[in-house]
Amino acid sequence: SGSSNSAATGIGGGGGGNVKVKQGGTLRVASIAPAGPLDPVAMVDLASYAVVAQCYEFLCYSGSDLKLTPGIAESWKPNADGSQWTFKIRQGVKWQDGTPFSTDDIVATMERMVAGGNSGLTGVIESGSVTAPDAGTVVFNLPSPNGNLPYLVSSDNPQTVITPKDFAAGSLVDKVPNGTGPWKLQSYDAKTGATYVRNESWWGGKTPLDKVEWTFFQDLQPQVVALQSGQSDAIVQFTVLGGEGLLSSSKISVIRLQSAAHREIWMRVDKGQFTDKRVRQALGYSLDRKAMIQSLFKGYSDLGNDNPFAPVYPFTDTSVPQRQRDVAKAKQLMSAAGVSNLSATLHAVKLQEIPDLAVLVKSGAADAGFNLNVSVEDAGPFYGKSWCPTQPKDPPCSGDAELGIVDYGHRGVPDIFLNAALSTKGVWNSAQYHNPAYDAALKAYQGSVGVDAQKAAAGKIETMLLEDSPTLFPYFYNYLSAHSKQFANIEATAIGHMFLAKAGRV
Amino acid sequence: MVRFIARRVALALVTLLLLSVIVFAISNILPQDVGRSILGPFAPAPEVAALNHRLGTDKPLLDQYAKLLKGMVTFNFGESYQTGQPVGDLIKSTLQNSAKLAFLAFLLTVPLGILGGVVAALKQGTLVDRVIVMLGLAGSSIPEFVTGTFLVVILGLELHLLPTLADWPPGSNIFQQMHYLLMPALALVLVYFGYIARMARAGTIVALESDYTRTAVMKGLSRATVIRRHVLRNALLPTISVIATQTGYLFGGLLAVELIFNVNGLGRLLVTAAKAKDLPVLQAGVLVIGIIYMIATLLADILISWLNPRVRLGAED
Amino acid sequence: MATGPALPTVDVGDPTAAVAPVSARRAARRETVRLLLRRPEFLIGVIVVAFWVVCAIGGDRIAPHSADFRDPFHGHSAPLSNGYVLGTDRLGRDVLSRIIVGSQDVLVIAPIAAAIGVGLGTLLGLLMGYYRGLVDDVLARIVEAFLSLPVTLVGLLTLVVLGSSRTTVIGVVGLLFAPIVARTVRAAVLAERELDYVQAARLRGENGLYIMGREILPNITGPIVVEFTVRIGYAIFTVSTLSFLGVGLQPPSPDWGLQISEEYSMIINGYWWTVLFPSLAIASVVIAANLIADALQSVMQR
Amino acid sequence: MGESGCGKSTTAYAALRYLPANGRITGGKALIDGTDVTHLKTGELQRLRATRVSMVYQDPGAALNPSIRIGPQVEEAFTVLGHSDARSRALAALDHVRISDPRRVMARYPHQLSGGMQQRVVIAMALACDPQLLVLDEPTTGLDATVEAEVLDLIQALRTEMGAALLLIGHNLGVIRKMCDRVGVMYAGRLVEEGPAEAIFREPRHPYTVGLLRCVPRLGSRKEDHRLETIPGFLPQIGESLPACVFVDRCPIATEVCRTEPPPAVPVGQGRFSLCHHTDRIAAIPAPAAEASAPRAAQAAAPVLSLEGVSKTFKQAGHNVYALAGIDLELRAGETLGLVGESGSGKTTLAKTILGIHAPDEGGVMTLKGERLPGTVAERGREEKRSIQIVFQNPDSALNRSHTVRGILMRSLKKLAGLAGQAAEERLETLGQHVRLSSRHLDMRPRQLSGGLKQRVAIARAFAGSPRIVVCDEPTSALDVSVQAAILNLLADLQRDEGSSYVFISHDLNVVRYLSDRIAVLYLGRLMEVGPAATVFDPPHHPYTEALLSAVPRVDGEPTDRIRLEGEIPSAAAPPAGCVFHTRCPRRIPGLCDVDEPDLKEVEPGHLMRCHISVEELRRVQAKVVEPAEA
Ligand SMILES: Nc1ncnc2c1ncn2[C@@H]1O[C@H](COP(=O)(O)OP(=O)(O)OP(=O)(O)O)[C@@H](O)[C@H]1O
Ligand SMILES: Nc1ncnc2c1ncn2[C@@H]1O[C@H](COP(=O)(O)OP(=O)(O)OP(=O)(O)O)[C@@H](O)[C@H]1O
Ligand SMILES: [Mg+2]
Ligand SMILES: [Mg+2]
Repeated sequence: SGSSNSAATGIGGGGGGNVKVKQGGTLRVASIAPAGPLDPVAMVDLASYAVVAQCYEFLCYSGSDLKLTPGIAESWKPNADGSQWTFKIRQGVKWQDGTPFSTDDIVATMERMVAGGNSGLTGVIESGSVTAPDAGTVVFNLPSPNGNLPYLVSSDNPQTVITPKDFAAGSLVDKVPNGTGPWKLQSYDAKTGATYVRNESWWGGKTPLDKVEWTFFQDLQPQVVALQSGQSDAIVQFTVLGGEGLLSSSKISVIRLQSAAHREIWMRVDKGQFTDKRVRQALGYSLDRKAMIQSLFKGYSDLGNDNPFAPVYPFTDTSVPQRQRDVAKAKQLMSAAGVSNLSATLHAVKLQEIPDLAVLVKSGAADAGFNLNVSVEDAGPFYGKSWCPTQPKDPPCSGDAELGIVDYGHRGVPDIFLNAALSTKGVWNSAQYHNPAYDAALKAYQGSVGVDAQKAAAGKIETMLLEDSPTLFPYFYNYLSAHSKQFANIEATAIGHMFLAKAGRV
Repeated sequence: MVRFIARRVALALVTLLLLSVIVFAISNILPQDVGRSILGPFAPAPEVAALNHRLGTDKPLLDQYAKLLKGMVTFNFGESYQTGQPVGDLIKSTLQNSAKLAFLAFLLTVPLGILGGVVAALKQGTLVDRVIVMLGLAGSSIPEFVTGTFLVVILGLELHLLPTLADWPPGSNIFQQMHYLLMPALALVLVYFGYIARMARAGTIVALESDYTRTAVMKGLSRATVIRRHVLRNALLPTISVIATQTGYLFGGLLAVELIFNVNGLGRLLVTAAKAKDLPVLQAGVLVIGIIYMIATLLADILISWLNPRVRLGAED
Repeated sequence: MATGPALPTVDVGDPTAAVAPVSARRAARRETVRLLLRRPEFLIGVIVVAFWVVCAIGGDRIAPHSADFRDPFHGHSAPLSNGYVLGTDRLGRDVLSRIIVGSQDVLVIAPIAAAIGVGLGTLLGLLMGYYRGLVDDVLARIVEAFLSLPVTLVGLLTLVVLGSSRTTVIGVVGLLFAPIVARTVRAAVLAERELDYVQAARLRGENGLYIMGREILPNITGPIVVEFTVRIGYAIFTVSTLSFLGVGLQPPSPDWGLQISEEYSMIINGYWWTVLFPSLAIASVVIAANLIADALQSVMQR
Repeated sequence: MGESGCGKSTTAYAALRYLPANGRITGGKALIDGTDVTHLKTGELQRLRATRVSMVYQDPGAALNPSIRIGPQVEEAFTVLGHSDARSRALAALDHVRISDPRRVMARYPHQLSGGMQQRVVIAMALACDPQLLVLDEPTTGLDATVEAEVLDLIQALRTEMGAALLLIGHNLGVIRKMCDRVGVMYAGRLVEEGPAEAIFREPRHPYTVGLLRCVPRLGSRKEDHRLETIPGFLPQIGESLPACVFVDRCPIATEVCRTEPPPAVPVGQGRFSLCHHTDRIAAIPAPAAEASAPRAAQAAAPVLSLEGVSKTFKQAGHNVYALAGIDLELRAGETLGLVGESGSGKTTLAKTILGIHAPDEGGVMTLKGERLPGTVAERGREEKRSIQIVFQNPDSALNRSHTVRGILMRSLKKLAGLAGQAAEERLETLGQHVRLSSRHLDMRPRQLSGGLKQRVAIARAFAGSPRIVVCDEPTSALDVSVQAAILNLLADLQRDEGSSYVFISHDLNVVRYLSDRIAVLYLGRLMEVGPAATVFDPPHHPYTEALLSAVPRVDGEPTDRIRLEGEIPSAAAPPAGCVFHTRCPRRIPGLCDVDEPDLKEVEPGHLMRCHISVEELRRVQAKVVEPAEA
C-alpha cells in the first residue's frame, strides 16, 4: 500500500505540480519542532531546514530522483576538468523586504559557508573561490576538481540557502524575516509553530495557497494523530513504525522517496576484537537484512550491501552480489579467524529505530557466536564518547568504541560518506579504516565524469568495502511524508524539505 | 493567625532557597562543557569557548548559582541554550497553557473526587464503595501516558467526540480552548481522582464516627442535615491539603500528557529541554514548578487554618 | 481516661490470669496474619503479587518464548493470531513472553528502589521526629524542598545529567522517595515519642541512638511496612514514566514501562495490545501493592 | 454501674437505637414512654430523638462540632423542633445551665471553652426538647473533681426542675450514690443487681456489688490501718462462652449450683432483685482483714530530696507559662508525699522536674541526700538516675509494646542496677516476685497483659534499680476500681519492703489519703498547703483544700454542703496578683488577698499553709464541716 510520488515534477521554483488545484486556502503542516535557533548557517536539524526553505531559496534543487532542477540559478556548467563551475542566475528575483537581489548576495552566502565550516563545502571551496563577474553570473573556482559541485550548493546542502549579503553571521531567520521564496514568514515561535503568507512578488508567480500554518510537535505520535483526525493537513516526515496507519488510510496520500539515508555499523579495524576482517565479515553475514527491513520499515526500505552506494544513486553498481544472511559462513569465518564467543558492547545512539536495530543486530549476531551487549546512549554521550575516534584533536571526537551504530542522513551524492566516514583520516572515520587502495579508488571515482564511468569506479569501491567490511550498511530506508488527499502538488525531499509553491486544495 | 502566616511564608522562603540549591546542584552534578554540548562535537574549540563565555558557563559554580538566584528574583533566567529565547518568556507563555490545563483538570477532579469519596464513605462496605475505591486505585495505577493514548484512540480517533490535540485555532476564546483541553484534562482526572476520593473518603469516615456526629444524630437531625452540616465540613479539611499537594504534582503529571496532546505547556517544555540539556530552561522550569507547589501548599495551609477555628483562634486564649 | 476493653487483674497467682501459653511473638504475628487473611482485598493483592513472583522466577522457562525471541515476519501480530496469545510487538517478539520475563525487572527494581527510599527516609524521619528542634528544622526544610518537586521531574533532570542505567534509575528513584517516606516516618515518630516509654528510656539514661533504634523503631514498623508497599507501587509507576520520557531502562530490556514507551506511539496504528497488556501488568502490580498496603495499614495500625 | 467493659454504654445506646455499624439488636424490647424503640422507622426514630430523649456523654470536647460556633449548635436543637425563635431559646437554654454571659459563649468555638463549660453546653442541647429521658454516659469522667461536682450539682438541680428521668452511667460509685434513686449493677452484659440506691449501697445483696463497694478506699481509710479489698480474676472475655452465673469465677461464695444453673432474679426487698443463688449467704463473704499494709512513716526521718525555690517556666507561643513558682518541699525517707490540686496546677510539672525531664529555672536548688541534684537527666549520673524513677499514669503508653516484659525489665536492670548475666536473671526473678509477675508473664508483650498487669510491670521497672524515690503520677486513674485496689496494695507493700519514698499524684483524694503520709496541695504552680495527711484533711484547711475536699463525692456518708469555687482556674501564663487563689476564694479578704501574696507559714507543727486568714479563723469557720464516721 502507500502511494508513491516519485515522479520527478521539479522542485521549489523550478518544477511545477501536475494536478490542477484550486486557488486559495490554508495548509496546516505538522512538523517536529526545530531543535535550535533558526540560523541558516548553523542549523543542523531537518525541521529547521524545512522552515527556513519556505522563504529562502537555493541555487538549484535536488529532486526526488536526485536530478537537479533550477532554482535561483537557471543553469550551470563545469569547465573541462570540473574545477570551475559557472552558474547563470535568474533575473527578476527580489528580496521580500524590497531590496534588490544581486549576485553579490550569492557570493556573500558562499563566504559565510566557508567561514561557518559547512560540512558539504569544506575543502570544496575556499574564501574567494566564488565570484560574480556580472549581474547574471556566478563562478565557482575550485581548488580541486569536483564533478558534483551543483549538488553541494543545492537543496541537498540545506545551509546553502541564499541569504542577503548583509546577513550577519548568527542572524536568525525569524528575527529578520526575509527571503526570495514563495512564502513570507508572518510569525514564528520556536515551541509552537510558524505561519507563512504568500509572497506576492515572488518571481515564480502566484501560489495557489494563501497561507501555510506550521505546527511544531515534540513527538511523532501526536503529529500522526493530528493528520488522522484532520487537525493537520500534512506531516513533513514520519516513520513507518509510528505512522503505519497513514500508509493504509484512504484519506491520506503518502510521499515515499527512496533515499540514501542509512545506519552505519562500524567496527574498529585498528585495534580491539575486530581487527581481523573475517570477524567483521562474519558480523555482516549474521545480519538478517530482509527481516530488519520488514520489522523496522514494513518493507519501506532498500537493502544495504555494506557500502554507502545506495540503490537510489544512478551510478551505483548493482551487479555486486548482495550480502545475505549466512550463519554457517559467519561461523566458519569466525573459526577461521580463531575467535569464539566474542563479547563486545554495541553502542547505539537513541534515535528513531536505531535502538531496535541494535537489538536486531544483537540477536542476529548471537547466532554467529557474537555476544553483544546493547548500550543505547543519548546523543551527547554517544557522539562525544562512543562514535568517533581520537582524531583530529579539535573538534574532539573523542570516542573510541570498537563497535557501534551511527546515523547518516540523505545526501544527493555519496561523496561525503565515502570521504569523511571511510577514507584515511576521514573526520568521521569511526572504524579507523585505512586502506591506500581504497583512497586511490575514491580519487578515481571523484575524478570520473559521466554515469558509466562513475558506475565503474563505484563498483570497485563497493567490492573493496564488501571485502574489508570496516562498516556495515544494513539498509537505506525510504523517506516518508504524508498529506491529506484534499491537497495536491506537495513536494518533499529526502532531506526534510517540503515545498509548497504549487500546492493547493484539490 | 498573622503570626502563623508570617511564619509559614518565612519557612517557604527558606525552602525556596534550598530548592534553588537542590536544582542547581542536580544540574551540575557532573562537570560538563555546556558550549560543547550545544554546538556539538564538530564545532571548533574557540567557538565553544566563546559560547561558554557568553553564557557564563565558564564562570565558577558559585557565580553561576548567584546568577540563578538573581534570576529567581528578577525572573530573568538568561536565554535558552536551545532556541536562544529568553527563558523567562518561554516559561511565562508555557506556564499559561499548563495552568489552563491544570485548572481544568482541577475543576473536574476536585468535585468528582470529593463526591466520589463522600459517597463511598456514606456507603462504606457496600458495592458502591468498592467500585469507587477500585476505580480510583486503577486510575492512579496506570501511567497517564497510557490512559492518555487510549483516550486519544477511543474518544478521538474512533468516536470523534473530542479534538485529539490541544492545538486550538488562534483567536479561540477560553471556552473553545477548554474544549481542546478537555481530553488531556480527562487523562489527568483519571489519575488524580483516586487520590482525592481516597482522602475524602477517609476524612468522611472519621467524621461519621466522631462524637459530634453522634451528638447531631441524637439531636434528631435528619441524616442529610447531619452530613451536610456536621460531617462534610470536618471531613473535607484534610482533603484540602491533599488537593494542594496534588495540584503541585499535577504539574509533574503534565510532562507526559502535554507530550501526547501536544500542549505547548511547561511540561513539554521541560521534557524537550531535558533532552536537549537546555539547563537554563530546566532549572527555571523546575524552580517554577517547585514554587507553584509551595504556593499551593501555603495557600492550603492558610485555608485549613482559617477553616479550622482551633488554629485560627488558637492564639486568642 | 478510657482504657478500652482492657481486662483487670487483681491477684496474680489467680489461675484466670492465664493467657494462651504459646510464644508471645508468634501469637501476635498469627493474629495479624489471621486478620489480614480475612480481608478479600489482601488476598487478591497477595495472589497477584505471587503470580508475578512465579513469572519472575520462572522467566524464560515458563514463557512460551524467550524475551529475545523474534518472528520478524509476524511483527505486530494481533492477539490470538499466528499462535501468539497476546500478539507480538513491532519486532515480532511475543508480548506474553516479554511480559512474563519483564516481571523480573519490575520485581527487582521496584523493591530495591522502595527499600532505598524507605531505609533512608526512615533514618531521616527518625532523626527529625526524635531530635526535633534544629535538626528537624533544617532537615524538614530540605525534605520540604524535595517534596515540592514531582518525583518524575527531578528524576528526569537527574537522569539526564547522570545518564540512565538500571543502577542510576534505581538509585535516583529510591533517593527521591526518601523525603516522602521521611515525612510519614517523622509523623509516626512524633506521635511515638510522646509516649511515656520514651521518657522512661531517657530516665534510665539511654542515648538517642538506642531510643530511636531500639525503642521507637520497632513500634513504627507498621507505617514503614505500609509505606514500603505503597512505594513499590509508585516505583513501578515512576520507572515506567521515566522510561516513557526516555530516561528509564535500556532496550532490549523487557521492562514493562520500556515496552510501553517503545510501542505507545503505535497505538494509533491499531496496535493496542503491545501497550495495553504491559499497562495492565503494571496496573495489576500497583493495585496489588496498594491493596496489600491498605490491608496492612488497617491491620497493623489499629 | 459496673467495671469497664461490662456493657453499660452498649445498653444505653441500644435503648436509643444508636448502635455501632457492627452492632444489632437481636431480641427484646426497649420501651420509651411506652414506645418500642426497636421497631421504629427512621423518621419516627428521628422524631423520638428530637423530642423525647437526649443523651450526654463523656468527653464533651469531642461531642461538640469543632468547626461550628456554640450558638448555631445549640440553636439546631431548637430548629429541629420547629421553633422559629431558636436563637432566643438557645440563649435561654445556656442561661439555664448557668452559663454566665451566654451571648458571648454562643459566639465562641468549642475549643475556646473549658471542659466544664463544654459539658454545660452539651447538657443545654440535651435539655432543649424537654426530654422525658436523659441518658448520661459518664458525664463527668475526664473532668476535674471540682468541675465534676459543679456539673453534678447542675444536673441534680435541673432534674428536679424538669422532671425528666435520668439514666446515669458511671464508674465512680460516689457519683452514683450521690445522684441516683435506683441503681443497677452490671456485670458481663447482665444486670446482676438492681434496687434503690440507698439500700444497695448500705446492704448490697450480690457478691459482685459487695466486692465493688469494698474496693474503694473510703474517706478516712489509711494504709496503716488495713489493706484494700480486691475482686480476684477477670471480667469474662467478649465471645467466650459464659458460665451459668457470669460471676462464678470471681465469686467468693460460689457453689456447684452456680456453674450449672443460671441464677434467677431473686427479689431481695422492696423493688430490689439480685441475680444470685446465694443472696442469703452474702454475710458469709469474708470481711477485709484488718491487716495493715504499711507502717506509718517515721515523721522525723531525714529528707532524701529537698527542693528550694524551684520554679519552672515554659515558653509557649511567645509568652511565659509559669507552671511552678518557688516550690520549697522536702521528701523524707520512706514516706509517701501526696500531691493534689486541680488539673493544670503543676503536679506533673513538679514530678517531671524532680525526675530531671524538665530543667528547673535558674535559682532553684534540688538536693538528693544532701548532694546537689543536677537539673536534667542528661547531667545526672547513674546513681542519681537510679535513685529517682517514675510510674506513669497510662501503662499502655509507659511500656514499649514491641518488647517483652523480660526485655523491658532486663534493660532497666542493666542500665539502672548495672546488672548483667546471672546476677540480672536472679534479680529479675526477685523483682518479678515482688510485683507478683509469674515467669509466664515475663515472656509476654504488653498487649497481652491486662491493664493491672501492665501497671505491675511498670512498677517493677521503676523498682529495678532499688530507687530512693518513686514518682507515681496518677498510677491508678486509668484502672478499674478493683485493679486500683490491687495496685495500691502493691505500692504499699513495696514501700514497706524497699523503704522507698513516694511522690504520689492523684485526683482522687480518697486514694491520696489512703496512701499518703504527707500531702502537698498545689494551685497554679504554688504550694498552698503542706502537712501530714490527717492534718491536711482535717480542719483547719486552706480554703482551696477545703473546696477540693468538699467536691469529693462520697461512697458512704451523706452529701455535705459544697464549697463552690467561682470561675475557672486562671491561666498559668498570667497568674493573678496577690494570692493567686483570691479570684476564686470564697473566703478572700478584699483589699488584702488581691494585693499581697501570702507566705507559706507553719501554722501547726509540720503543717504549712499559704493564706492571709489566720488558722484560728479557719478552724472556726470550717468547724461545722463534720468528718463522716469511718466505715
Ligand atoms: N462496636 C463494637 N464492636 C465490638 N465490641 C464492642 C463494640 N462496642 C463495644 N464492644 C464491647 O462490648 C463490651 C461492652 O462495652 P461498653 O462500651 O458497653 O462497656 P462499658 O460498660 O460502657 O465500659 P466503659 O466503662 O469502659 O465505658 C466491651 O467488651 C466492648 O469491648
Ligand atoms: N511542655 C509544656 N509547655 C508549656 N506549658 C506547659 C508544658 N507542660 C505543662 N505546661 C503548663 O503548665 C501548667 C501545669 O501543667 P501540669 O501538667 O503540671 O498540670 P497537672 O497538675 O499535672 O494537671 P493534670 O491534673 O491535668 O495532669 C499548665 O498550665 C500547663 O498548660
Ligand atoms: Mg462506656
Ligand atoms: Mg498531670
